[in-house]
Amino acid sequence: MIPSMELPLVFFTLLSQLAIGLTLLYALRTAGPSVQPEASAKTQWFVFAGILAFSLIVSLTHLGHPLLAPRAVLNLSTAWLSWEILIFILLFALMAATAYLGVTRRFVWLTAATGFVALFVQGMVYSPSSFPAIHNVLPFAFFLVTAVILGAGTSAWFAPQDTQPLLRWILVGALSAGLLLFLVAPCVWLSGGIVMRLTGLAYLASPLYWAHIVLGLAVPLAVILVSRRIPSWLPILLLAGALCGRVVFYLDTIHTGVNIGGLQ
Amino acid sequence: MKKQLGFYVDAKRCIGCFACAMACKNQYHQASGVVWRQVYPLKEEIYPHHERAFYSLSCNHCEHPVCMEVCPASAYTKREQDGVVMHHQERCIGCGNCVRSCPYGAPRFNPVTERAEKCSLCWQRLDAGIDPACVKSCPTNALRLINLATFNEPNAVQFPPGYPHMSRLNPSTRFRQPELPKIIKPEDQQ
Amino acid sequence: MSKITKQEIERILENPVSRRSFLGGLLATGALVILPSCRLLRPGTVDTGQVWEGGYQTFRNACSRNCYDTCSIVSYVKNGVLKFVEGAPESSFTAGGLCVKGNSYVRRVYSPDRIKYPMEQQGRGTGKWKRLSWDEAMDKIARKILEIKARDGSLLGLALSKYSGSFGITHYGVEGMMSSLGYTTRLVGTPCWPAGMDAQNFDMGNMLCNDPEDLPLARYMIVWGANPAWCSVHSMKFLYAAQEAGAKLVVVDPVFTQTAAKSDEYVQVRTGEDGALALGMCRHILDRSLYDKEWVTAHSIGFDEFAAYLREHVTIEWAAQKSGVPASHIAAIAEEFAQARPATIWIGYGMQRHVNGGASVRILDALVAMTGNIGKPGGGARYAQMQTWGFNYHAKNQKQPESSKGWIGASGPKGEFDFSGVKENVKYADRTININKTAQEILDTKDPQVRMLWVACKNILSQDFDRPKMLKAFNKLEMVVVADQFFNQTVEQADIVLPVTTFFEEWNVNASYWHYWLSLNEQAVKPLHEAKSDIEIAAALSKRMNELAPGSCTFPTTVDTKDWTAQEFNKKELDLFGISSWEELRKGPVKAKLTSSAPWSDGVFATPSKKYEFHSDLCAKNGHDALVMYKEGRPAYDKLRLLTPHSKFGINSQFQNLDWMADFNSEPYVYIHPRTAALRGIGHGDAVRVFNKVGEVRLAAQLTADVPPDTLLMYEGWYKGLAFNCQNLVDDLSSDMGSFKTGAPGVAIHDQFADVVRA
Amino acid sequence: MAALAGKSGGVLNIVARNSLDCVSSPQENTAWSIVTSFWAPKKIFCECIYLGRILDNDIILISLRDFFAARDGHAMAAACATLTKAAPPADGHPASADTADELEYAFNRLFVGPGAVPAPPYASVYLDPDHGLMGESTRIAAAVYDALGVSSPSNGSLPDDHLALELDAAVVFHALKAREQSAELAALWDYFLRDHLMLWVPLFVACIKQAPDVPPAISHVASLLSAWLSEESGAKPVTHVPPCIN
Repeated sequence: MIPSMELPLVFFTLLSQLAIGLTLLYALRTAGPSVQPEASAKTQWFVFAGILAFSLIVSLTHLGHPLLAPRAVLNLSTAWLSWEILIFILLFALMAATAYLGVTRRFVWLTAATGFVALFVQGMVYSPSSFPAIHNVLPFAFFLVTAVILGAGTSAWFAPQDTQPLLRWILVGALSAGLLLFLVAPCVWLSGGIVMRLTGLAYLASPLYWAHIVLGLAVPLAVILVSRRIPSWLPILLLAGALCGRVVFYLDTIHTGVNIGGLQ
Repeated sequence: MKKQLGFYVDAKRCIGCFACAMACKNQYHQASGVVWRQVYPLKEEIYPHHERAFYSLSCNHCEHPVCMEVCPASAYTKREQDGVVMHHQERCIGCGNCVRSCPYGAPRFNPVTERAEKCSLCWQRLDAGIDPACVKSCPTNALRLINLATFNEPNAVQFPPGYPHMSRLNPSTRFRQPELPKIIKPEDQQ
Repeated sequence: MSKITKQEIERILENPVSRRSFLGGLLATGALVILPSCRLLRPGTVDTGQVWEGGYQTFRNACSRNCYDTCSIVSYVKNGVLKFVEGAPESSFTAGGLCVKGNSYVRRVYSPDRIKYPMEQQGRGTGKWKRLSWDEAMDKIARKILEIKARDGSLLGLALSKYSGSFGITHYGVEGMMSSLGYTTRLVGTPCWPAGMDAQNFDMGNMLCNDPEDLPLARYMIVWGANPAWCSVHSMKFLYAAQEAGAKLVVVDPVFTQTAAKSDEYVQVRTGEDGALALGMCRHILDRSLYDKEWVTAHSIGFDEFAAYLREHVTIEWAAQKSGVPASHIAAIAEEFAQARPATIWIGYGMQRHVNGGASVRILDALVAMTGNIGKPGGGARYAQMQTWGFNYHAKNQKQPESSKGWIGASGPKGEFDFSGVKENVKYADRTININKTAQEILDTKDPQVRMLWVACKNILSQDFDRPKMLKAFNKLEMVVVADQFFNQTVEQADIVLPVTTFFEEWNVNASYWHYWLSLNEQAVKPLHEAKSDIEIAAALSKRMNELAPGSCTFPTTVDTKDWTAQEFNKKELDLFGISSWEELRKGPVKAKLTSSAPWSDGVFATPSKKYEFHSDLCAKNGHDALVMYKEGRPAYDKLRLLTPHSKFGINSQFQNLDWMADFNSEPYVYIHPRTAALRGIGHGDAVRVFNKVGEVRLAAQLTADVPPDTLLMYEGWYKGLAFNCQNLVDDLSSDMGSFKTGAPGVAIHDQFADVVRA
Repeated sequence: MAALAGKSGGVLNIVARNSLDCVSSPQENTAWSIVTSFWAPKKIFCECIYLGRILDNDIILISLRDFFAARDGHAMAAACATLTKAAPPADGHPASADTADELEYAFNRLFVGPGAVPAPPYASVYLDPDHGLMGESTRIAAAVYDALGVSSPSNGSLPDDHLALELDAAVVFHALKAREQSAELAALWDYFLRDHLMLWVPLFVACIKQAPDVPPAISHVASLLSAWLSEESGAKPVTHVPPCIN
């Protein structure tokens, strides 16, 4: 990874996953057959679209030549990255349309589904063979769990009271899944090849990784188990933890090129 | 089999003198810090002496290049006539996806032009009928240009230890393993 | 005013740098730049720089570094700018490829760090430099020379320190300049190879080595204390050819070098005890009477005395105990060596940089001689040769002004390239002092003391020994003039620095002291900035000297490097290479026409006895043992031995300062055996301090079993921006031989000791 | 520089030079202010000099050329003096505080040598990816001079893209533009300014600002150089400052 180029990507992935998480949570909240769209649905969806738009702009600053960005969709035949850009633009369009044309059930579920697929495509972009530790479904799993955690957490700010318990359960589930996932992954890597083991060791030795585990996952889980509702300051903690986790994901995942000349 | 050019890295003859790596700089004057051909010392778990055996590696001109696969702007092409994988500067948007995705670290990011760039097997020299700069400069003939269609060196290896094993890409580089001498040391220094 | 046409602007723009059309694309117009420029909006970009375009102008060049391989170069020029270099395909030794240093030459010519103009420092080491024109610089130097002449009555107060920074033959014009001024003080001798040179001259009457291209004929090769994989990369292919033809390659070296990794058998000998190991082999060969009786009786003298010495003083157990090599292996190697026909030993220069260096080389010569391998293609005691250096030295042989006074008394040869021999009955001569003790000599020399020092083709403060003492010596000097290309540690302490040309910017000719090829050096590009070649500097100085004091300098006041190169050739040299005129060298390098690839093939030697001399009276006359015998090494003055050999990334203090080289080798290390490091709590990569009675060096450590447990190893070199200098640890103790042929004894570079602790 | 040939001290052998002599005397400049860097602690963004009034004469340009073409302390001090008179630094520090010698030592340490210089005054060091001399940008500069009908007096020993030569070319451009409006000339000037000078001079100025202990006189000259550049291109000066080359 080239550190100087990665910061914009950290923010792009986090913010886009936040936006997708919010749409997923909105869909889950209003999933019930008799549930009417929430009062502030329109403004919510404008906010979701705004977050996604901002994340796309930030991703432009990662490019060496932003003005050539339109070329990024030319290689749909083989490049997941081209699909990622296409599907995120489509997602933004759907979010904006939903917000603009009215938050109908059909639109909500279509956007949520597109968001889910977007997470999968994004996961595939980040699992090249040059990073053995994440040359699998883990990036998608990381992104999905992060999206749900951030989505559920931040939804608590504006979701109606009657849906708070549902949010709380979803957040408990997501946090426990996240805790399990982020703790187990490095340990599994320790038993893999040299480069995979180096990645595991790098994660476990990184303070940011432990900040993500403790502040981003464990403490929030404990808090909402004890206080039976999601305190308003909790989403800040979740966002900060996710940020630390994502920086570790970019900087401490070891590339095979680093160990050429050594056993792989 | 179709003509596919590649490098034969003879680690038995290679003395790690870096002449090939500097010959590439001598030919293309890359920005400081940007290295297209690097000479990697083998770690002691593979060759038991510190920095005494090497692999000289640049782009492997794979059969299924991952750089060509993942580049969103289709800035890479693979030449029909000899399988050279080329990068086209003007199409590159500087996203670094190829630099990230190539397991051999062949594409490098040029901070001055903010684009990726890599070894292009000196295709201009090939078209003019002369050897690539690195191959011509090797003093022990340890780095040779081969055509996989007609290459049949018996003790050649595609994935030696210390070289990422990526059979899906099918890199065109072939290797010969380094060898060890008989060593006679004073008793107290075994 | 010329009418600017559209085509002219297009011609300007349609160059590889900016492919976009001038008036077209959004990127091209300047509109972009008007917007507040930030990370998003980029001004026009540049291509990846140079690509191979064809249509180059080519020139013949010769690498002028102090190196076995002395490559013939083909340089590719476009629009008067050097674009890239390659090896000359016509030479079977260079074989079309240069080394990592040769391939970085373009960077030396066009580096922004290059010294551009003559400059004067207001106070040595202050970093306050003023620019001078060439006239002003020559004026200041000329006035100082005349002032010295007036004060001392002679120019012995002016000293020259010059050695192998640039080996082109016309560079001997610097010595010529000194002679044209009068009798001066010369720092003579050489740190490189003097002990071995004397030894071979005592044994065989001259230092001649087999043509390295006959190595494939050898059946058994010992590379003894040499590391061609780093210091003669072009010889390796011949060693490989011999191995492929079934020969066995043995490397004897205290360190497991890169050459050792390519050998069939590596023998680790204790540093400085090579003589003991070789004597053990001689004794075993004698006992098994595997030596070549006919050759020894027909072509050598003193063998019986040597045999008696062996029986009396040498046993294989003694040799094993001294050298650390198990007795069984000494016997095995000795037998294999004696029975293989032909067998050869490549005697390295590192091996003779000891207080017993000369004696050790004589023992190795004896080992090759007693097995009848001298004068055999594929055999021989290979050290070096100077057969191909038979130039006129026209640039060097200048006459002193009539009334010059100088040194009274005999003065020996001024270095190995001074073929003028010992002059006895001459009224005046130059004063010679030992270049390997430059600091001590400057401090000690009196009536007259050394007042002014001219440094050319040399980097004293990186390469000469005992750096702290050298700085004291510099303080005693009234003026230091340095001619160089880069701001190295000697230029830092100079009063006046003069910019010199690279060999691409001057005519010259060059031969090697190892292989038998001759290469011409054409001027490929015009000198950049205000650089001048050494002989142009001499001409400029002479012009000013004669303006101030007519007749005070006999050097011609105008010089053309092409013409002076042509004047270096004589019929004997042209015949040796089988060419009728030097112009033929413009078509490519040529190889000497040797009757046999092995010198002494006729069994007639250049010694007084015309035979190989195990017993050499000439050797005794020069203060050494007449007979080949063991000589004790230097007793340790600190805990660990310290070796400072050459790095593959530089030649002495050159090349490592270039950023291209730093991309592959960015910092120096000290290499320590893991056990030794563990005792001192030193881990891999830790910052350490290496220190001894001379001084100290701070750098990072690397742990490796390539070095023996009792040895520290750091490679010499000058890194841009780093204070690293291994001469802070090496004292100037002399080696045993060297005065006979080079005018001063060598130096025991590898007989140093030090200790290391965590920094 | 090599012999600074040229009839009227200009760096280039200007074929048609007479038009330059009619340079009007420098009018008095009304107040102009220095906008200090936005983040006081962060030295990355150098001061940006935003000119209250467009400097309408060439005296600044000629003095800048003379300064960078100077070979000794006195010529440097003289050029500095005219520059300070023509555009006094706002914070009023006495620009000529250091002696001619001090100025010369600093000038040589920054731009000439003999050591490694932090701010080499050659375009190719900043434009060509390998930061060497005599690169592609040198060829462009030579081509532009060629199109103007002028040539450097140093016949190749002084790289054509040296700052002094390029500033002198700017003087030539101004002279030619004053005499006749031709589209090609404007196009050539536009190219030389935007795709050459504007690309490397800001980086050169940034290297000066980042170099250790730069005397005030030289940093003032550097600021004037970037001010002149931005005034020429009518843009806010380039504030994006990449890390220095050396």
